[in-house]
Amino acid sequence: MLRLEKRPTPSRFWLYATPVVAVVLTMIVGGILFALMGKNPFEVIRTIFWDPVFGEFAFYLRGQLLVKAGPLILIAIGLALGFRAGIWNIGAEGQYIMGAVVGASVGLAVFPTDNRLIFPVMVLAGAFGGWAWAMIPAILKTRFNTNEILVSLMLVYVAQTILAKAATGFLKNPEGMGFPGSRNFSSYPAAANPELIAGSGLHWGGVTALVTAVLAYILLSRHIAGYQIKLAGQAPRAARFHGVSPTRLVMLCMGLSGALAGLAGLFEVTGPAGQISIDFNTGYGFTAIIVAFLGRLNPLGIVLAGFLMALTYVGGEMASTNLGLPAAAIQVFQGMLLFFLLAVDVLTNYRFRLGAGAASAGAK
Amino acid sequence: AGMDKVKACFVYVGPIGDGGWTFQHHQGALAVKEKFGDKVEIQYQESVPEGADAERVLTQMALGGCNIIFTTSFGYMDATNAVAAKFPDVKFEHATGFKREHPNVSTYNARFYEGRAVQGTIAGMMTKSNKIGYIGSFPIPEVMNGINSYYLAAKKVNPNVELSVVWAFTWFDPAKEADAAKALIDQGVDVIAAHTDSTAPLAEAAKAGGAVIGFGQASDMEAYKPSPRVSSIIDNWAPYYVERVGALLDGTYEQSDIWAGIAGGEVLIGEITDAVPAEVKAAAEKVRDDIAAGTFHPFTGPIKKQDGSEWLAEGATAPDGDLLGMDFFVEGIKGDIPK
Amino acid sequence: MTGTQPADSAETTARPELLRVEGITKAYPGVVANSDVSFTIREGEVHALLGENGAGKSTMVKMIFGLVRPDSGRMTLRGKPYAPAKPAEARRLGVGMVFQHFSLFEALNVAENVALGMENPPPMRELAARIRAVSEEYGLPLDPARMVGDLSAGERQRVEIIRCLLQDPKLLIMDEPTSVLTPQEVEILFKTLRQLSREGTAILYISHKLEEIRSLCDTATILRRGRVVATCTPRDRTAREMAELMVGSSLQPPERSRGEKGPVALGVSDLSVASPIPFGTSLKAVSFTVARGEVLGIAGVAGNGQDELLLALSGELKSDADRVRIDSHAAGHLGPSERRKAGLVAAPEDRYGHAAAPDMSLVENALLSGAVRKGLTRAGFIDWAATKAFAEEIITAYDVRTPGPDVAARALSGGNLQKFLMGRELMQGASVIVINQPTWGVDAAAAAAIRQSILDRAAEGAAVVVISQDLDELLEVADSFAVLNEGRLTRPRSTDGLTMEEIGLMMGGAHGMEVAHHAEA
Amino acid sequence: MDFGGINPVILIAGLMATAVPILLAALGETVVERSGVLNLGVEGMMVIGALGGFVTAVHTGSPALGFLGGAVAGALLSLIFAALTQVFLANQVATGLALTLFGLGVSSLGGQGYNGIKPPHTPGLLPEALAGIPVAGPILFGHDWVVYFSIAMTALVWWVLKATRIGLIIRAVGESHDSAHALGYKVNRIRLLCILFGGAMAGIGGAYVSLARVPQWVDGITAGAGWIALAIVVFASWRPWRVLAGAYFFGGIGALQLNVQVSGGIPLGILGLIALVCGAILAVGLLRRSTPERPQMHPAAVAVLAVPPLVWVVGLAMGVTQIKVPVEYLSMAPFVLTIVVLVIMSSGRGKAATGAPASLGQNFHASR
Ligand SMILES: Nc1ncnc2c1ncn2[C@@H]1O[C@H](COP(=O)(O)OP(=O)(O)OP(=O)(O)O)[C@@H](O)[C@H]1O
Ligand SMILES: Nc1ncnc2c1ncn2[C@@H]1O[C@H](COP(=O)(O)OP(=O)(O)OP(=O)(O)O)[C@@H](O)[C@H]1O
Ligand SMILES: [Mg+2]
Ligand SMILES: [Mg+2]
Repeated sequence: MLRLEKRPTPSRFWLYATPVVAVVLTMIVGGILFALMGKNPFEVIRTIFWDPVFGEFAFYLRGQLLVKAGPLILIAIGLALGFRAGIWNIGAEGQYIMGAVVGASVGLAVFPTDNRLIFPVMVLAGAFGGWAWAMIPAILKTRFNTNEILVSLMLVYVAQTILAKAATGFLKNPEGMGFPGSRNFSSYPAAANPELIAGSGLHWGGVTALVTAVLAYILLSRHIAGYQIKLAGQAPRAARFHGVSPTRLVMLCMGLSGALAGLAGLFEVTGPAGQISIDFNTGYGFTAIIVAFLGRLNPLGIVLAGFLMALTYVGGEMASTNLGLPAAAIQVFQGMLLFFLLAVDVLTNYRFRLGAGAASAGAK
Repeated sequence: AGMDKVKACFVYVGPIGDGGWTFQHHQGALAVKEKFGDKVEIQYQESVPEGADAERVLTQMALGGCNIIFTTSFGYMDATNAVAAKFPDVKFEHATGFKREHPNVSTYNARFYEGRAVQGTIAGMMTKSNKIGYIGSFPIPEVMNGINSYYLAAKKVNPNVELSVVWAFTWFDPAKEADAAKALIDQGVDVIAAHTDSTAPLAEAAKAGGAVIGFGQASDMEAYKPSPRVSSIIDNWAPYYVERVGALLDGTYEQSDIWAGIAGGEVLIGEITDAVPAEVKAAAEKVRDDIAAGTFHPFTGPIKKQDGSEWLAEGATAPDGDLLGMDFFVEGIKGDIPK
Repeated sequence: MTGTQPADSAETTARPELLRVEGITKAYPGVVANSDVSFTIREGEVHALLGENGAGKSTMVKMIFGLVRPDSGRMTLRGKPYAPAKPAEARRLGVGMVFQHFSLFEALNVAENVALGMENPPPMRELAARIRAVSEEYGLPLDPARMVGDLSAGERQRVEIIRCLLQDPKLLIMDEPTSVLTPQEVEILFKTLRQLSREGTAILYISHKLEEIRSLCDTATILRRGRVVATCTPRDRTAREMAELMVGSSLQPPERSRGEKGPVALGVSDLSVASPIPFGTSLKAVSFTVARGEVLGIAGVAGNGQDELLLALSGELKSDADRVRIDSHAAGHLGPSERRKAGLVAAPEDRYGHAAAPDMSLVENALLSGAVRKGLTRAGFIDWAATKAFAEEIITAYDVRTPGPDVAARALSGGNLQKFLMGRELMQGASVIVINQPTWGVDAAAAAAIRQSILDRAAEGAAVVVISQDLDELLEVADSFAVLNEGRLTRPRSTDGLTMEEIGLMMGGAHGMEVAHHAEA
Repeated sequence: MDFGGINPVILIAGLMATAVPILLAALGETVVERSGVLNLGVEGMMVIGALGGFVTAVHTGSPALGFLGGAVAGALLSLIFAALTQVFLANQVATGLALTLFGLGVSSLGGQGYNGIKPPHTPGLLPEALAGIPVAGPILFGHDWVVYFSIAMTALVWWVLKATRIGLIIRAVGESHDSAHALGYKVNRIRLLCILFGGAMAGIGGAYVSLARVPQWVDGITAGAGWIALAIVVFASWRPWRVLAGAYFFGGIGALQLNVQVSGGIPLGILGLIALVCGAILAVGLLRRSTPERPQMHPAAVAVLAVPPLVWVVGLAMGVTQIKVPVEYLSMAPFVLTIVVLVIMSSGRGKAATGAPASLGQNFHASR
């Protein structure tokens, strides 16, 4: 019988090999699924994994990968810091919304003033919006010992209502003929977050995401605050012995993850999305949780996981449009990819051994 | 010059299995295929979020050789115009919006409020408690003019009627829609119209054992015939889609802004069932036919706004601009619009 | 059959054989925990299993209890082949075990904990009654309805013992049962064990406290690096001799080179703090001073405020500024890092999760409390090279047996981790050192080494506070002595000429004990 | 009994049905979490249960078999989670989220062709006449059998966890898997069974949506109910009766806010009832002796609880019949009030007592 045995130290080889194995396994099983649905599996898989990066329209889609991955990476890094410390912010979606709403409000309040400071101030306001929204569960946790999972999750729904109110009420475009939705930032250059290099998909959000990843990596591996975050997650009492204040840590981690989610929202609303609308949020805050874990809570891993996730979205869309595959099939495929990634991860920390020792009596 | 073959593409906001809005658009797409056969190729993308994702999907489609792209949700408006600027040879058709910033962008919409007037007539005549209800999704113009039209029609046939509006703050949450219907029924409402996407309100009405009626919305919802579903508004996009793709094929395509209603066949009134007394049915059908004939407009003055201010003078009919941007209740409706 | 001889006491040879272990070998990746181990246990015999930290004692008994399966070798129980595949099977055949770690559920009550360790527990009500009855019978009073999380270490152990006793075991395995007990509790436990032995239950007993072994056990099997190196009758040997058998070389008792007392380095006055631990003991008006070069020993039964005192001194619990003074600077309001900066280091009792982060490497654990005094960070950035050097320094100086500084703390045996943690605090050149339970679960040789370095630090001029439940240890290292009792500290007095009687008086009123004594009577 | 158009009896009877899906799913998740496993895939299991139940019922014509189908579908999906987390030791949070994604996809794929069909009717359990009894009738007798089943399951789960050996083992495994393993319990196998139970319960909850509450099949029909169920488990401190109370509270506020929208404001009578409840909690909280486990009520909690009585008194004095509340606040109310109640509850308890199983979310691997 096969059994697992913990490796003394994680395997370097499998650390890098598992994603490849997972992708290959997903291609095989997914291919079977697509074949059953009457599609050519090779064509589908090429469309998902190859075309966005190397296909005919890669010049456009490569940039789109960055557009899609940026907010995921930015949010996931913030979440990963909290998760490492054992702080469960699962309401990043709400913080993302609030960052966008607060940031956009600031920008639209001064419309149509033109000043170079407007966008930077909006960025700060976006970070503030996410931060403030995350402070609610943080303060309730530290003051009243209230579970942050529940509070942050519930606040997503509250934020959605505020978003709807913004889109149909206080941020509604006065020139929009009564239609819901704010002004489009693409027509307000001082407050917009345009593509920095045409066709690259790179906007300030992407830049921020990549810079944040590097900073977070340094924080976690070199800085005492990163050490304290890890310590608090693994051994809370040891962290207190070391000198970490649990309250400050909760505030720091929730605040950071909230602010980063808020930033993601701000960059999205001023850039790719363009405006506040009722359905502005598209689940980045939740998907980022998966991205954080796929990246093994490591900032550089998160960058890779973010791009992989973006690839399945963009490639999946292409497969869906061009090959007539139902969107649901793509969702199933994505789910399978995640399952395989999570499952084969076991090889990094464990090895499979055949059978038990000779002297063992009855089998298990 | 005409085209030999057209690749027509559709961007949907929900899954084609939503049984409502997207389902009906997809029916339209299928009708195009049915009509032109090999001369068209159909492509579509389901569940495309509004915003950045829409822009990418549109670009992908344009790059991929689509000749005409129908973007079937209001939220795609800016994305449609942005992509249209980059692909002047591709035709873009945006549903329910108003921006046509480029010559290759057309807009189309349906006058659902005309159907609401038919429903309002039935509601006003059928209600025993004189309380009728409306489940709204979000306070956007399209929903507002539906509510107002429904109320005005009911009031016209029954001066004692009272309208209760419940805002669900969602397009799609069957359980919550059922709850909203239940709240209305619990407080004595016996006719329910809904501007959300699922059949849940009808199912809830069905539980009242015939005492409560309702209407199909977006699609016919025939499973609930003959009661509680006594009639329905069907979004029928097929004629428009067939016409536009046809125009592209034969070279007569031009930029346009279409807002058709019952007359244009875009808004169908589903069968009025036998659960409705004959005279009510007759009255409702007359409203329908008068609207179709252009002899009656659901918003004909004198109409005041909820706050008592004048809106339409005696005999005046509402300008389209007012309807498209409607953000107020007419006089007589109680309750607030979330602002 | 290496080194196994028939036990030399005529009395025990007469009894029938219960368990025979023959040639058992068990290897873990990178280490052979047991190699060709053989010994025999007779009915009613109290059999000791001795060895250094990591010698393979726990692994051996886990195999007897069916938790771990041997790679090779065989066992017989009452002459029949015995190879339990799981603990339930072992329990069914009359083998019970009291664990060194991990087998109680803090959020469950006593009765539930007991029920979980039984094959076919009676209904809860009946079980509670039986717990009461059996616990009274053996002088180990227990309230079946209390949450285990609220119990003291000694009480927790009673739960484990009662759990075994309820099933009428023929063989009772005890893995370091006394490392967390007070002398009084140990005495009660021994009474119980002797009673059991008289009733015919064999006991396989693991401990590092050799005097206990001498007073309790009939036979001892000594392991070194997984092999049996000797078998002896503990009563006939001195503790020193046994320790030397374990280590394989001769031992030096700690030497005390008493230096001059310097100025007061730690002053605590009228310190009262509420306990942050659920059902903990708050400190009430604790006052004492420790001078440079002095070792203050604080004795007391576990749960009388020891943990709280450590927290209040380390800075994890804050108080008014003047309540704690380090080198005459007010420090009561300071947190752990600031107190370290001021010259105070502390070593908590619980090494898994408090003094150390089990899943972090030794290097990272060196940083845990060494960052401030060792200057391991610059502008918040960690100097990993220096940290690693510090960890390696500790490993060398304290003879920590580990493959290297990068392994996780949990991979070390308890004793080796303890040495590392002691070294970490003692090597920081602090002027005040506070240690709770310096030698918990540590083998004799290592314990001696740790005590020696405590004395060395004092000789170098540090003020040291040692909190311990081991009176012998305190008398060995301390210059002055005080007792913590229900959160109050007696006035420290010199250990010179201190008699056991006086200590008894100071400890008088240690709670929980009267009950036990009454029950025995 | 009618308070400005809102009838509390009808409201209560209604919320009992409204709460069934989240109640069942949350009960299942309670058992799962009590065994130390955090399965965030409840939404996925519910929606697959909704489809499984719907398809089975439509093909067999039997709603009862439909619920069975829902249970099986939910359990099958949860098996994936169980395999990944218990065998492959995958991270539970990520696996649960992926499960939701996967479940939504599979259900939408499998549900093609089931749109617009009406499932067989799930009938009431007791004779109609009984439901006609004033007050007690609608609340006690007027429901379909699943409502009674959900209450019975609450009692059953409570009893099993509290009083049976199986329950004891589940709690033990969730509390300390190392100890449980040391005592010889098969931690991963026990957890696997709990996960399957959780999947089945979520599946039944989902089936209730597609068979009784809505009844129809549309993609994503559960529309986030699984997330609420997860929140309710936390809200309830992992205790079955509190899960029921939490589900009823959440469902009740949801229904109440819609009723308040219809009636145009909060009727003073209803506010009076709420004030009464708050007042009672205040009285108990303030009069209770403070103990270490139950410290005095937090001043902030007192302040919050005092609001409804104060508003009511002021309203009475001013002769107001209705308190108007803007619609968007009403629609936030279920979420905000759930937070408020949780804050009051957690502030009234000792710092340490959150009730979370100690091994929650950690994987177990026996290193032998
Ligand atoms: N599960 C395991 N995996 C790998 N190595 C192990 C495991 N359990 C024990 N070991 C190793 O086996 C050896 C013997 O360990 P064991 O716990 O039996 O020692 P011990 O004699 O009980 O020590 P102590 O006195 O510290 O309790 C040690 O080197 C230990 O690190
Ligand atoms: N239907 C109900 N509505 C509201 N509160 C309830 C309901 N049933 C029980 N409670 C209360 O909820 C709390 C938890 O109930 P539950 O029976 O789940 O706890 P328990 O498992 O018995 O835990 P314990 O052993 O700590 O009492 C109790 O204080 C109980 O009074
Ligand atoms: Mg051991
Ligand atoms: Mg309970």
